[in-house]
Amino acid sequence: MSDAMLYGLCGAVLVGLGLFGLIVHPQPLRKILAFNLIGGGVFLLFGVVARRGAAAGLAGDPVPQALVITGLVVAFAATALAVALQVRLFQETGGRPDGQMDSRP
Amino acid sequence: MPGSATAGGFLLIFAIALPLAGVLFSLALGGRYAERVALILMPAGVVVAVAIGATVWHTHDVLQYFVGNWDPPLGVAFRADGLSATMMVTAALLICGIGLFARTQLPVPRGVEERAPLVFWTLLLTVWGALNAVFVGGDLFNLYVALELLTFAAVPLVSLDGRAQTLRAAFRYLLFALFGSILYLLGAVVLYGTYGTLDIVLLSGRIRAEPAAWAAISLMTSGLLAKAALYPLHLWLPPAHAGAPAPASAVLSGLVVKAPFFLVVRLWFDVMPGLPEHAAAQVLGALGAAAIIFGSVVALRQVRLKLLIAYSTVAQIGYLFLMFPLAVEPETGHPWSTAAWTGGVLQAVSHAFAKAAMFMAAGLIAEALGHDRIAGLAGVGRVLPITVFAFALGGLSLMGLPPSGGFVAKAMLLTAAVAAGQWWWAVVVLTGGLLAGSYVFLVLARAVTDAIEPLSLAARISPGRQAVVLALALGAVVLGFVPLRPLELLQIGRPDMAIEAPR
Amino acid sequence: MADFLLGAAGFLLATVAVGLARILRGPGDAERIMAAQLLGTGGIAALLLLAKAMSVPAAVDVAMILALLAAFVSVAFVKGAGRSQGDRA
Amino acid sequence: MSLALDFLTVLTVSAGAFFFMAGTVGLVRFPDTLSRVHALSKADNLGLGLVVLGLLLQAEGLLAALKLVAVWLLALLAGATVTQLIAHTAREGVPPA
Amino acid sequence: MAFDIGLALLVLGVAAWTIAARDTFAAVVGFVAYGLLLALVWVRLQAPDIALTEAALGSGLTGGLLVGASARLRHAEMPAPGETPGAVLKLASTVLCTLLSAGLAAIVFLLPEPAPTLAPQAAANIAATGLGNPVTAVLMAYRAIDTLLETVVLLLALVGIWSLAPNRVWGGFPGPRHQADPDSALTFVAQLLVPIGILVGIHIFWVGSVAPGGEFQGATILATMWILAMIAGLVSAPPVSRRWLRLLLVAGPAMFFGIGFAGFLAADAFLAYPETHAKLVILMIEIPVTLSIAATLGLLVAGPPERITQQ
Repeated sequence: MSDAMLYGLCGAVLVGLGLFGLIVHPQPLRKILAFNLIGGGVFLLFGVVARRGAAAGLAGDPVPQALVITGLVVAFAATALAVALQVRLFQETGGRPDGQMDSRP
Repeated sequence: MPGSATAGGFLLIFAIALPLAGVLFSLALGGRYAERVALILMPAGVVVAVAIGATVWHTHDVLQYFVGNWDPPLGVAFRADGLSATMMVTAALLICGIGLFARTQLPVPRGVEERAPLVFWTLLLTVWGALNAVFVGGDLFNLYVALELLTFAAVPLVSLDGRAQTLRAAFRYLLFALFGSILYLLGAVVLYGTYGTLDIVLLSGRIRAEPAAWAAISLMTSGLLAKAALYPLHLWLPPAHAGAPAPASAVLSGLVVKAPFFLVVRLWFDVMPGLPEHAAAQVLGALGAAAIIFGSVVALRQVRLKLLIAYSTVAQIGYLFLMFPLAVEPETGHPWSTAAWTGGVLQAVSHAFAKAAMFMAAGLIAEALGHDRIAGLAGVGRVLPITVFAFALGGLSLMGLPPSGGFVAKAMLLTAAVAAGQWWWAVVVLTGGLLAGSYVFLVLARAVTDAIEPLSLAARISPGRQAVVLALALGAVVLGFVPLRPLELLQIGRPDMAIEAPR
Repeated sequence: MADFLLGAAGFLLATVAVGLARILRGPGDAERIMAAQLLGTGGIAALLLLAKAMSVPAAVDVAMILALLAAFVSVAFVKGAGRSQGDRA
Repeated sequence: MSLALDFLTVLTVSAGAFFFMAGTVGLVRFPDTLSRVHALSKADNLGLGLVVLGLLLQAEGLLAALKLVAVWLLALLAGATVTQLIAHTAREGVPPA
Repeated sequence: MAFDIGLALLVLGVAAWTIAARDTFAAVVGFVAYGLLLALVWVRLQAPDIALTEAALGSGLTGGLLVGASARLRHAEMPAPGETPGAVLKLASTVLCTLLSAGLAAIVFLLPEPAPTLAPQAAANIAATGLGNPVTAVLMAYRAIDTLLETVVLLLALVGIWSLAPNRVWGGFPGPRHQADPDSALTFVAQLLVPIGILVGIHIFWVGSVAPGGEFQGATILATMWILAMIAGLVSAPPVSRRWLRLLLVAGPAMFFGIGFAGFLAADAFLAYPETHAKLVILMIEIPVTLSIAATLGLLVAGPPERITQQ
């Protein structure tokens, strides 16, 4: 098994771990963290694809590498938006712990 | 090879760049200019969309453009087939209608810049640009970026009024949307790792029925279903669509949820054409059927008008997915498959018009009465006759009664189901129509009865605003005069299904 | 040489991991942020060693960014700790 | 020459690794936050310094060497002040979570 | 190999901690460590460009954002009674997630050999871009449209965050006010680190055309330094209605679009560069884009407007 494959396995487990956190954690910030864990796993898988594509004197396929960079930036923007929503919600509800998501319309 | 760029391909760039450039101008100039920029760009955007449609129609071929002259797989391609052109024209017309409506809903004060108008116009233009990018996207990762752009524009629309419950709805929407995007991206990663390209046309030539391809398509489809709010991933939709201001609800329900649906169509018919996938298509159809029944039944039990309309969106999205089991045999090219194809697309278009009109009608009613409780609607038919009429016209499409685009769409799905011998879908279509009839009737019956005591109106509604709503509802009605057979325009770009339009 | 440097990097990470396991458990937030700081320094050392061992000079730049940003995270923590006390009062 | 340099590198890097280990032991064994902060900052910075020293012997060119030193100084600076900040916060007594 | 196994296990351990920790702040610290370790992984995968991005953005800026948020949201993050997930849900999600991970792992092993790659094509065309770093060539030439849309995505995320402001403070200053304390260690750190950080940021941006680095990484470092100066009270975040700020934010995407359209005339396609001057044109895009991204990232962390006056 090559190094790339090893990290591929790592990425696969990370996606599962993150999904677990996303489902079971009721707290919003924990969900945001879990989403970022999944993102890390997916990017890692993409990085493994890039590493496997080493050719033409390049140590990795630059196309997926560039796409991971774009993806990281998108993930950050998403995190910032989610955090801002939570902070605002917290201010609006006066800090009561019902700042969670519920299904009441 | 993916061929070469076609003449007129630059129009695709304009379709994306015009609204986004408008966003930049709005932000830079600020204040009153956001609205002006949007209103100037609207007719221009319609011209571009119609020009794309006309070019596709005349050349009978896919419009194609390679950005920066870099050919795929290294570069990114934009392509417009008949389906893209149809969706783009729909989006352009709807954005115009919603914009005209919003102009009066969100009056821009002189001098000082206000939050809601600036944000709304910026987001509306972004939604437009992102939708066009989705409709013409030829590269799976570029489509991911376009989807994220759409998400970031759609989520703040939900919480425009800043109340705690809409903030909560927006957060939940954001989580679902992000989760959907990341699953989509995961699938794209698998496809690139297996076939070495993200270009849709190149992929369709390389892809084979093997585990990696199946896994990728399942992951991407699941992610897109979460974004399209197909049952049972619909939980985020009702609070989000019902909580947003009326013009925002119209954008979200009419257009935004159609983008992930459109991409599912791309995946199933363009990325993986010619694969026998009966079982999987039946699953999609079953989820659609469940959405129709569940959404309609829950809509019946709502006490607030906007929530009722939102749940009806859940149901109407279900119809879109009935097209997969019925049109999934591109190889054989049975007549019913093209009928289902046309029916599905027509459902997307007519629902866009009808639902936008209904949400805006509900917005006017809520503004006039100061509430949107269905039980308190008595007498509103006398005060806002045009609005209630527009609501009823939109309702025709939901029920599938003539004359309406919804009727043609559902009739074609019905025909396809019967012709294909899959009668169970026909039962669902008919049941859904009955249920929709019940909840639309429930609202109308209240609205046209006379109030026991004279209504105290919270606001006066100008006839001009009602006219815009009526115009959109009439759009859904006009679609009802589309002939009841597969549309030639929609076949352009899908050689496997071409029956009337040989290439 | 490369093997030795790689081994040293691995040893450093393992050591840091042990410390990490201890202090992530707390009890206070200060301990936890120290854990990040500890991992930061260990990570910098490991990156410098990797840069040489793998002949990836850019890893030195990564180490430099880590040094800068570890400080940033800690400052955000100190400010945040002050603020959460303020909110409580 | 290069053999001697290599030997020195091995020596200093090993010493650096030892200091890292010492810091960790201190971290695990010391009873309170303040002494832990102390152990951590001292041992870490010394450890990193030794590692950098070892790598300096292998550096190709002045620029690469300067960059290594810059990283060390930066880490030293950031680490020291930040440790002080954390110690300050810990003394003020942030309520445990 | 042993190193990689250890590193992978460490990453997984920290990730598991992030999920399992009882306290949210502890989880956030776990996440910062996770980003930091991933930067090491990227180096091991021969992707130094990503390592730089991960260190700056994934670990640093995201870490700072979340650390700050966890302090502000401390009350909201206490799980309310009855909200802790039931055993059935936990079991079901364990099964689901295990299946997903196993499936993905299987796919990793099913990836074709030799792996399909665009590396030869990327290398063959790089001369036309005048760049030396293939990753930058992908971002700025082959797939420049992605990067262009990306700058708009960032801008829209900012509009989304600003949209959360209450009406009465629209146009005001983002985030809470930070008081400068001239004697504190914090001020000292900031005064010392910010200039150094700005230099490092410019350096990382500048080398991007030939070596790992580039606009996103450079911009992230610049943004971090801006925020550091803000929370130390050295500078104040500008009110969001300031014209210069708006112009700074849109300058990058606007330049990108402008040069894209100029490509229609100069090189016969949107975002095509004239072959002789490609490097110069790319630089003309990159400089304003870096500044705009830096400003956008900084304001994304600063949050929505919260006050009209400085106080």
